[in-house]
Amino acid sequence: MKKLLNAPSDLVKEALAGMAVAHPELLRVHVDPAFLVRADAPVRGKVAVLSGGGSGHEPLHGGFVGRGMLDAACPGAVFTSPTPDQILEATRAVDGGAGVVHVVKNYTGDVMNFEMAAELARELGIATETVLVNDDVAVENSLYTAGRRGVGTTVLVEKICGAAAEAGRSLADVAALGRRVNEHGRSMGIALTPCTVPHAGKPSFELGPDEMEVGIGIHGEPGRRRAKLESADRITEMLMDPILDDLPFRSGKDVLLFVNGLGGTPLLELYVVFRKAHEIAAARGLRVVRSLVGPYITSLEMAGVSITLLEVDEEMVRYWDAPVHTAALRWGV
Amino acid sequence: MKKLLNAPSDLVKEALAGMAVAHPELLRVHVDPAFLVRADAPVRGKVAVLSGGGSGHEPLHGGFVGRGMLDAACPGAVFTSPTPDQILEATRAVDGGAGVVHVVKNYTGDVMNFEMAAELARELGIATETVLVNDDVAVENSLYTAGRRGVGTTVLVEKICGAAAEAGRSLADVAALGRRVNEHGRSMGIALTPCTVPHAGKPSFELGPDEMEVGIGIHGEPGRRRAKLESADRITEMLMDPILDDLPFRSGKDVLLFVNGLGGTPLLELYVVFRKAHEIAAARGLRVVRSLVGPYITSLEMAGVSITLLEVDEEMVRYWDAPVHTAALRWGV
Amino acid sequence: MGREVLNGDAVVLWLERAAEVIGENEKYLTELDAAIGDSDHGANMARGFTAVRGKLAGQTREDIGAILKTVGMTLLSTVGGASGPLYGTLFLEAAKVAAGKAEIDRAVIQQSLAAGLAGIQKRGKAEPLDKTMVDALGPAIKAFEGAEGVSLAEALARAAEAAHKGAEATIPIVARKGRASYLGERSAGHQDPGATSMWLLLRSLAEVAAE
Amino acid sequence: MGREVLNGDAVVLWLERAAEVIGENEKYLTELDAAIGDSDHGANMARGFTAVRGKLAGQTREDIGAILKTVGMTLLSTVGGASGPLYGTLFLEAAKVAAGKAEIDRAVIQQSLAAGLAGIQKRGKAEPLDKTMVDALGPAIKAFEGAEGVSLAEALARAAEAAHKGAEATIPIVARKGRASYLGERSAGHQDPGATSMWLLLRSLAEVAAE
Ligand SMILES: Nc1ncnc2c1ncn2[C@@H]1O[C@H](COP(=O)(O)OP(=O)(O)O)[C@@H](O)[C@H]1O
Ligand SMILES: Nc1ncnc2c1ncn2[C@@H]1O[C@H](COP(=O)(O)OP(=O)(O)O)[C@@H](O)[C@H]1O
Ligand SMILES: [Mg+2]
Ligand SMILES: [Mg+2]
Ligand SMILES: [Mg+2]
Ligand SMILES: [Mg+2]
Repeated sequence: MKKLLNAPSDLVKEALAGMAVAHPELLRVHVDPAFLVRADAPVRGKVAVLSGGGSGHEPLHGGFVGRGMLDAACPGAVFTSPTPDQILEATRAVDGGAGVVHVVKNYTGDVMNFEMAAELARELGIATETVLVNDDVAVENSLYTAGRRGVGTTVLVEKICGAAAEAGRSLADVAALGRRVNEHGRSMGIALTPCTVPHAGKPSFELGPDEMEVGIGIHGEPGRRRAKLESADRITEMLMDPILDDLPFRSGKDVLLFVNGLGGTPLLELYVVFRKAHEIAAARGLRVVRSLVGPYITSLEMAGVSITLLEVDEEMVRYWDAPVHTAALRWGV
Repeated sequence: MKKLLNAPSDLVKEALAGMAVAHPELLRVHVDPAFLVRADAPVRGKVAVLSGGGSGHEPLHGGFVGRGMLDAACPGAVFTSPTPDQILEATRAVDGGAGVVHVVKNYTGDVMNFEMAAELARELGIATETVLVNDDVAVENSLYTAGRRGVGTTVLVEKICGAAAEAGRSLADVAALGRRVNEHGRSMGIALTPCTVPHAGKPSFELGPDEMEVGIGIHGEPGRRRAKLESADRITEMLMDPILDDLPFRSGKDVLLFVNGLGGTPLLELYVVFRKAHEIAAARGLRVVRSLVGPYITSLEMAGVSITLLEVDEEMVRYWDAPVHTAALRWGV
Repeated sequence: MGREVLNGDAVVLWLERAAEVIGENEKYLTELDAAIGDSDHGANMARGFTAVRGKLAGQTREDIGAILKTVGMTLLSTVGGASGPLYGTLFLEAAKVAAGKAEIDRAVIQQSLAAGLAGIQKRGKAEPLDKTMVDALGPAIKAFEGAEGVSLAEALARAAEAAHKGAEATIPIVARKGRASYLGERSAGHQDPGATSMWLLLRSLAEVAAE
Repeated sequence: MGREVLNGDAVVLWLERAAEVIGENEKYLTELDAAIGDSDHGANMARGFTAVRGKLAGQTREDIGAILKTVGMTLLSTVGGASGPLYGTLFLEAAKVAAGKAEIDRAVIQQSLAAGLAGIQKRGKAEPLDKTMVDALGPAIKAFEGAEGVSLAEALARAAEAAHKGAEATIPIVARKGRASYLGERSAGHQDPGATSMWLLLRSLAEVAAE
């Protein structure tokens, strides 16, 4: 295992300490339990948006804390959901009296921990709403699974909900909008290499030099199936086709196209994929009105890519464009 | 070699095509010879700032094209300096009558190709100034080398010169400021893994599971020496000490601290390094007034980190803070 | 030898033993999780039981319910993932049954385990044969109930053995709950990590009862 | 057999041969560059000479200076890196010497090579024994000058052989120019890629002269 690391058990704590000194104008770090809140939290009268999950997906979620996006992020250990007390404390720290939206990726652990935190928050009189993200089309038969995983659409939900909250929308509105974004977003990913969880000390799985994992999640777990490595264009088709067919995305619609790096894949390659994904979307009659390219929801140093397509409406685009000031996404301010 | 790739010889061209469709509001791509210019180039009466170099360092330079930073970027093949005709055509495309600053990293190939381009531009009556970046303290004895390499400070020179140009400063002023930034910036890097140049098809060098390369450049070349892998804190010291001693950085000064990922290293680890670097800087009596953390000048998928420290004055900070709108750096707009 | 009731000291002894065993098996549990999950079950459980051990030091031993409640709260706030809320719930539900008791006998132990299982199933919605910790705890409780006319130690040993068999029986199953379910057919052929850690906990309990 | 003067056809033949040889040795040149550089010399030269081959198709052959100028401009605009401007300069300087000539004889070839070397050294500031292409071209020119009373083919063969020796002699040198110099002492023990490609070009020239 080759990492810039001290003790594996200190990794998340030390990274949070690094964020605290790197971005003092943006956020504050709470050590025990561990969470990040925007520097001016709680914002009186504003709905707060909170997310969290295992670490190892950076910049998600801590890199999205700040004005116009998340009020708080709760990082668990690497690939491990945060705990109810952590989520509860963060919820209390950002509640400005208008309630708190929990953006939760659909993993059993995340769902249960957030559920317990929400129950506890309710007992304290804090209103919460949960937006569950489950956009991964690789998980086909959700009857026989814990449902679809939450992947790339999470970033879009957080941005759009964050902007709506900033604009003064109500708890119910922000949550409804978040659910609408989730319903209109679809994702899928492939991995070219595994990643190594620091505690485990060795790669989560092994891949031959000409193999790839298709339908990968973001936790270093194997994908739905193993396949022969293909060209970038062919891989892009293998991801776009199931995405497009699933919603389905119909000709004439406006979309946001998000090509996400899983960590170890150079930006150069992401743009190669973006080019082909854009071509495929256009060929289906879609209008790519907004784009995002880069490593935003990662799986440590895994090489690979995921594609997210969101069918947008005017309100989503407006909130997408609204000012945001976080460590990883920033515009208009 | 596991990459998202079609033909290696198409990589740069296809990535540029991806950038063109991802960021139409920011930039335009010229195919042959290959270069990128900001969407509104040439800007009449404004000094233009142009940079270029081998590809494989993304987001450098193409990701920095846009308002407040670069007017043009000239990407060569992977790790290969661009050619004089490419640079000349880009220089012509962005010259708004006030001259063009070439930001050149100090590598023999870059220097010679930019030199020839500048000679050709002069023949066409375009005034150019060259800012040579040579900030790598790993190259100790510059008498016996081609001088120090240009690494992390390049990003800071491009941002600060870009802002000064945007503010209407003269060609001589922008160039002088760029040189001042270079003189006050120092960098050093280490690699935990090699990278693979697509054409070569295999890693540039081999490293044992507990080895690292110290004093690495950004072209996948081996470093100054090989050493045993150390903890993140120890590695940070190994980078910070030579940097601090070189300028030297004196107690009481204001600095910008830039922790750069070489490509394959997760953000989580970069923040661990940032934390320690900040601590070391503070212990030396430096005030970290600005920060940058992330993969901004990379070496394909190489795992590793470089640290850049810039002693800033009031003017540099002002131009650092000025609005910038590029694919990779954006604020204030 | 062996005990027919467990007092607070015995319960604490069990938890310390469990912490040790989980520590020894951290890599093993992580490897099981690597095959069909995300390589963290060992670290999660080790982190949780290290914290439990720390909490037990300052714990009075008169009220077994209180001990179990501390364990449940500690696991809840340190384990995370899917196993954190589930093991947390197991101990919190058991704590309710044992509340105020200085000793627990066979009947109370049985009720506690059953309450724990019910809590896990309520929280996690897993049915038997979904390839989860339920597949170790469920058979263990059945074996415990069925072990009439034997010592507590023997009954717990049979429960632990049933948990072991249950964990092994998860191998061919295609997971329908938790992270392993995302692998579809590929989850078959691997033993469930949570069922395995459940077995290890029950084995430690049987050992302590036998001493 | 062999030729004592080279006409435009011979020069084109040489360049086509050179393109072939560079193509065959692309991996080899890249491997040399991987050891002390950035793994691109093979790809750089192959890209350049593939472009040269493309340009030669439509090239008239009356004016050798014009042919060499096309080659120089093409290398300049396709090779990049350090070798692009240097090989570009070599051919552009040689083109000036051969300007307007339909045939070049031994004297002109010697002047062309010398002018090319001077151009390379002016542009790149390398001295002999800095571990660069100069260490192949320099000895080659000396051997060519010294090869009196032999055929052109033999003189060029000796030049190529001297270039080969010169390239090999770069192995122990610690680089002082170019990217390899960043390695310091670690650059010793490896043959310089640019000196090697220079040798390959000269060897092709000698072969064509011998036909
Ligand atoms: N819905 C569920 N009901 C019961 N047990 C479950 C459920 N989901 C997961 N588990 C158990 O949790 C174990 C995984 O725990 P762990 O690896 O710590 O968490 P995570 O899956 O979040 O990474 C599985 O092996 C399984 O036994
Ligand atoms: N200053 C110089 N003078 C002469 N030749 C040089 C000089 N610098 C580099 N070279 C030659 O260029 C070769 C490397 O070329 P190449 O790999 O194509 O470019 P780069 O070094 O920019 O990657 C070296 O092997 C060396 O022979
Ligand atoms: Mg987990
Ligand atoms: Mg190069
Ligand atoms: Mg797990
Ligand atoms: Mg090279």
